[in-house]
Amino acid sequence: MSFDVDVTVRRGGRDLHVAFAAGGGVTILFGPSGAGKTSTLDMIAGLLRPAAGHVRVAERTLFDHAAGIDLPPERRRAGYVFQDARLFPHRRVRANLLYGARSDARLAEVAATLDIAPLLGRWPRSLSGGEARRVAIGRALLADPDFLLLDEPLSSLDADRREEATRAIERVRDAAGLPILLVTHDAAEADRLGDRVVRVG
Amino acid sequence: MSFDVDVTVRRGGRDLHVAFAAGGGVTILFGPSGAGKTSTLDMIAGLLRPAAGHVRVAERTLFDHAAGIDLPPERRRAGYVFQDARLFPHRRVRANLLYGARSDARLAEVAATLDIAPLLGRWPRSLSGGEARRVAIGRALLADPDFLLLDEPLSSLDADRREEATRAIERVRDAAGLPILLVTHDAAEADRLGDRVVRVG
Amino acid sequence: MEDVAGIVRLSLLVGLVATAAALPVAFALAWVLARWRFPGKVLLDGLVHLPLVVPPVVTGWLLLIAFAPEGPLGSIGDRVLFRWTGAAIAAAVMALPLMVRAMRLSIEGVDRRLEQAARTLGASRWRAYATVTLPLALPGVLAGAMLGFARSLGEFGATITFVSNVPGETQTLPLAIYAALQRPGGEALVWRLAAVSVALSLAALVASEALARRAGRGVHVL
Amino acid sequence: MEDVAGIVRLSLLVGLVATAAALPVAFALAWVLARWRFPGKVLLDGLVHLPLVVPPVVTGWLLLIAFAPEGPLGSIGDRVLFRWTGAAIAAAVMALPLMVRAMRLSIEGVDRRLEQAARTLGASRWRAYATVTLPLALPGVLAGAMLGFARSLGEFGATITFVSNVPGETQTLPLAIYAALQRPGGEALVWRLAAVSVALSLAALVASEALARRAGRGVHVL
Amino acid sequence: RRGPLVLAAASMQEALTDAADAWRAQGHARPVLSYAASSALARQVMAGARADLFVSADAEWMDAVAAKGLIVAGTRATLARNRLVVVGRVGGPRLGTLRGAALARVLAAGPLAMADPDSVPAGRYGRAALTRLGAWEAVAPRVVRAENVRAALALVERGAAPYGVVYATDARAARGVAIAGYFPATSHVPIVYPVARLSASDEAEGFRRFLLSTRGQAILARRGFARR
Ligand SMILES: Nc1ncnc2c1ncn2[C@@H]1O[C@H](COP(=O)(O)OP(=O)(O)OP(=O)(O)O)[C@@H](O)[C@H]1O
Ligand SMILES: Nc1ncnc2c1ncn2[C@@H]1O[C@H](COP(=O)(O)OP(=O)(O)OP(=O)(O)O)[C@@H](O)[C@H]1O
Ligand SMILES: [Mg+2]
Ligand SMILES: [Mg+2]
Repeated sequence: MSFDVDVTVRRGGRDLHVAFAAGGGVTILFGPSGAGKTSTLDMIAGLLRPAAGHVRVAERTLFDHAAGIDLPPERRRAGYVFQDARLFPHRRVRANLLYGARSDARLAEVAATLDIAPLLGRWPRSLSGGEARRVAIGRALLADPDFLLLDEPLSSLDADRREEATRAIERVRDAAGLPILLVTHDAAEADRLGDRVVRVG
Repeated sequence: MSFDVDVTVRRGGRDLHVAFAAGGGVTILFGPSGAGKTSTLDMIAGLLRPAAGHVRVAERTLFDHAAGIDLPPERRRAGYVFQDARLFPHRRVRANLLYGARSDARLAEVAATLDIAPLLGRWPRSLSGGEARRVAIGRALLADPDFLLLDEPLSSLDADRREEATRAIERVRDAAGLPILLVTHDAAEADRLGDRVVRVG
Repeated sequence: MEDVAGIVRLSLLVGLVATAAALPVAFALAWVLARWRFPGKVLLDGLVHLPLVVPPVVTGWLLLIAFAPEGPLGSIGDRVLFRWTGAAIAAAVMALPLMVRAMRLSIEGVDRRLEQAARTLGASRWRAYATVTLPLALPGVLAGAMLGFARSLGEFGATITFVSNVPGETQTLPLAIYAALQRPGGEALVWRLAAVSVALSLAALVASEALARRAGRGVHVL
Repeated sequence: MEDVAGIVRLSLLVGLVATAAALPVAFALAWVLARWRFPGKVLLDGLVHLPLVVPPVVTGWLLLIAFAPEGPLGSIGDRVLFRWTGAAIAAAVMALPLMVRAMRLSIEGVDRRLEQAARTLGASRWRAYATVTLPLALPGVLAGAMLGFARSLGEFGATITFVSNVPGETQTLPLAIYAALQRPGGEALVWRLAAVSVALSLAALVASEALARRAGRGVHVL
Repeated sequence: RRGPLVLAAASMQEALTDAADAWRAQGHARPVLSYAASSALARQVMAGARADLFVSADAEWMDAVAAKGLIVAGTRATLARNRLVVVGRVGGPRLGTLRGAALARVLAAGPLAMADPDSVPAGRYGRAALTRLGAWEAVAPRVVRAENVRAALALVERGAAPYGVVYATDARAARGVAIAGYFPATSHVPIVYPVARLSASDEAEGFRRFLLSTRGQAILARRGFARR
């Protein structure tokens, strides 16, 4: 199992319960706005503590309420592309990209794939919406993650950029064989990338 | 002419020039990431000052470099849905929605259309991405604008919500006859809503 | 002489009036310093910081010169010299730099894009300021008010130099404490008065923390 | 007696050492107060504010008691009493509340979701703190350092009570100004010394503004 | 070489600075002089801070230090005396030998600046004198208590108060202020500045003796102090 998730959390007055188990490749998390997709990713990444349940990714237990296991986020090794970009405003694009990287060996390659090479010297605040999004994708990819959590990573990208970013994600999926959990509202995107779909809400 | 725009601005070391004239209904602003779509909306809304050119909306001159006209944003009466939600974090959803409204007469109707009625008492920070986006749309609609500037308003919405929001926009277009400028990367959305497409970049 | 209740009442009066009077001035200064660019800004900034750097005695002395009969503000000197109003002026002047700094820090931290959003929704510059910037800077305003009040409660040097130590008029807690310290064996009274000072400021602190918590419920949104 | 250069050197030494020593303490306190919840937090907060509320003379006296041979810190009393080190201690204690407030305000303003982003990228709690929270709180740290330094330059009451007014050891600018004020006809020297104080703090202000501008280039991103 | 550390009342600043210069001119190390309020200095001594000589502005603080056994036996002596005066603005009326109701009427016409009569020595002497002259009760409500004599003098200098009660030594050098009248020596206990040695330092003892010598006394007299 790539993802073996069974979590409960209380959000805004009601209980959110999400449970699924999925094999390798790309798993699509699909569901209406407010269903709890982002909350689920947060729980897998270790940013939100479930009230009960467990989170296992690639046979590694990241959280287990019963067993008292709760790895801190930095030891979970998730490559998380947030729904908002969350770039570090005090670091230039280059430093943002390299924040979680062991070395800058793959910087040029990733920057070229995502078409952000000309932006390396810029401050995040001067980026357009789509540019910031691509930098956020690059930052997650460069951190050598064990798995990817992508929260609508392709929204606000035009068709060409979307195609390139999609290919970058496919390459990660195929080459490194990383488990990927992807949130999207776009059926075409889900069809093309997803190996299976999990419905939330 | 609904929109008569001819503006130049310097952004990140290069000059951005956008010029178009469009009749009533919905005009789609289409172009790759970083092309200058958001910058264009900012210039029309009065948040970014063009180096030269003019902005006329529904025969009203909002900006004219040569004539020295530059209306402040509050007198341009734009209903601007930003690419990021930009909700006021210190006001609950209800107060956010009513910020620009003359009265709360239409609050219930708009909230119902956008499916945000249950959220009225919430703080913005507790909203999901799609929820925040819908509140932002509602806030712009309730301000009684003379025209709408929509920067990817439907991204991060699921199909149902997207449908409802689309219908709300169509209703505004048809009933009040407001000129609308819409940025989207989604061809289907452009096809359905747009009366014409302007390419940027 | 040891009318502790009277001294406390006077200290509170002076502290509250000083804080209330300095608040709008401090806020205007903080705004100008945070959001405007103009030549001589550093000078204004320096002027605001002055009471912090110059020994309080000198500040008190300058106030005395200003309000003395022949000074530039001599015409209202009678309503100020040796009066609690003068003590409040001294406290306000000494508290001002602390208030400005805290407020300025918060104003600089407010996301200007939120002000822009307010403008597109029809708010004038001033309404946007009052309904967005100001409430979002509230933690700093509260911190500034708290700092200012605490500083006012502790103000000594400028006050005694400017308006002297008149029991019932200008003898606030620090002045009473100082007087007690001057007497061999005055320690017991010093402790009592100091304990009262501390209790007052703790109460103010708790109140301001509670307010700040209420005010800070929002902040940071997508 | 009027060795102005020597007085300035000493004041700078005392002010810089006091600020440098108080900085990490203030930052740790600010962090604890901004980010932790624990019983007795208000008490710690009150304790930090104490030197602001209690008259400086009392603070100086408490320091004197603490460092006196029979006091709790008596063992190092000899290295502190009547020495510049003691003046630095007094200045640091008096500056602490101002520094903590400014820093706390800035730390509270840092978006915690950015810290979370850092954690998912493999940063430990401490690394996230050092590489994200701290630099984003830098405006407050700088403002705090600036306030602390200015306050140190102006510190008088606690210093003279604690370590007396020893030329060349503890006679900083404010104490020299006090001495000059005590002499009939000493006004000319008072003006000169006050002008030097003001010039020093203006220079510090300009430096801190420049630093803050450099540090604040980012901030507020989508 | 550092000289002995002398803690001295702020009001003796100029006189003792002159004396220290003269002492150095004789080939000795110049004493290090720390001027502050007598109360602050006495507390420092009583806390155990190490100094060599203490000059207090009144007997009470010296008594307090002595009671703690911190004075070297046999070294306490009266260093100088002072007089109490009423000051007014230059060109103002002379008070002559006013006493009782007449004095009260003049002084109570406006704020009367003096050092705190409850705590600062000069203020205590002033209250005693005014009481003896039968004017205290009437003027007490108009008294403004300054931090020290110099601050009281500044209030008169600036016109904030028409009259002030200060030491003759302070009144002498002030600009814009003139002595309006002297208090009779019998109206208060003698104003004395006691000196005492606190350590075994020979240099301190030398300086102490120098201060008490004819030479030293002459230097103090030049600054307006009466001889002991
Ligand atoms: N801090 C919070 N406090 C209270 N309720 C919250 C909080 N955060 C999220 N919620 C609520 O929890 C629910 C799930 O939110 P979540 O962000 O996981 O939704 P989502 O599926 O990602 O939606 P979207 O597609 O709109 O991003 C929503 O109803 C949201 O309002
Ligand atoms: N403050 C700024 N300083 C410098 N360059 C900027 C600034 N803001 C935007 N830019 C640049 O201007 C260009 C246009 O940006 P804009 O936000 O208008 O693009 P956009 O068409 O909206 O893109 P997207 O679809 O990605 O949102 C981009 O290349 C961007 O990097
Ligand atoms: Mg979401
Ligand atoms: Mg854009």
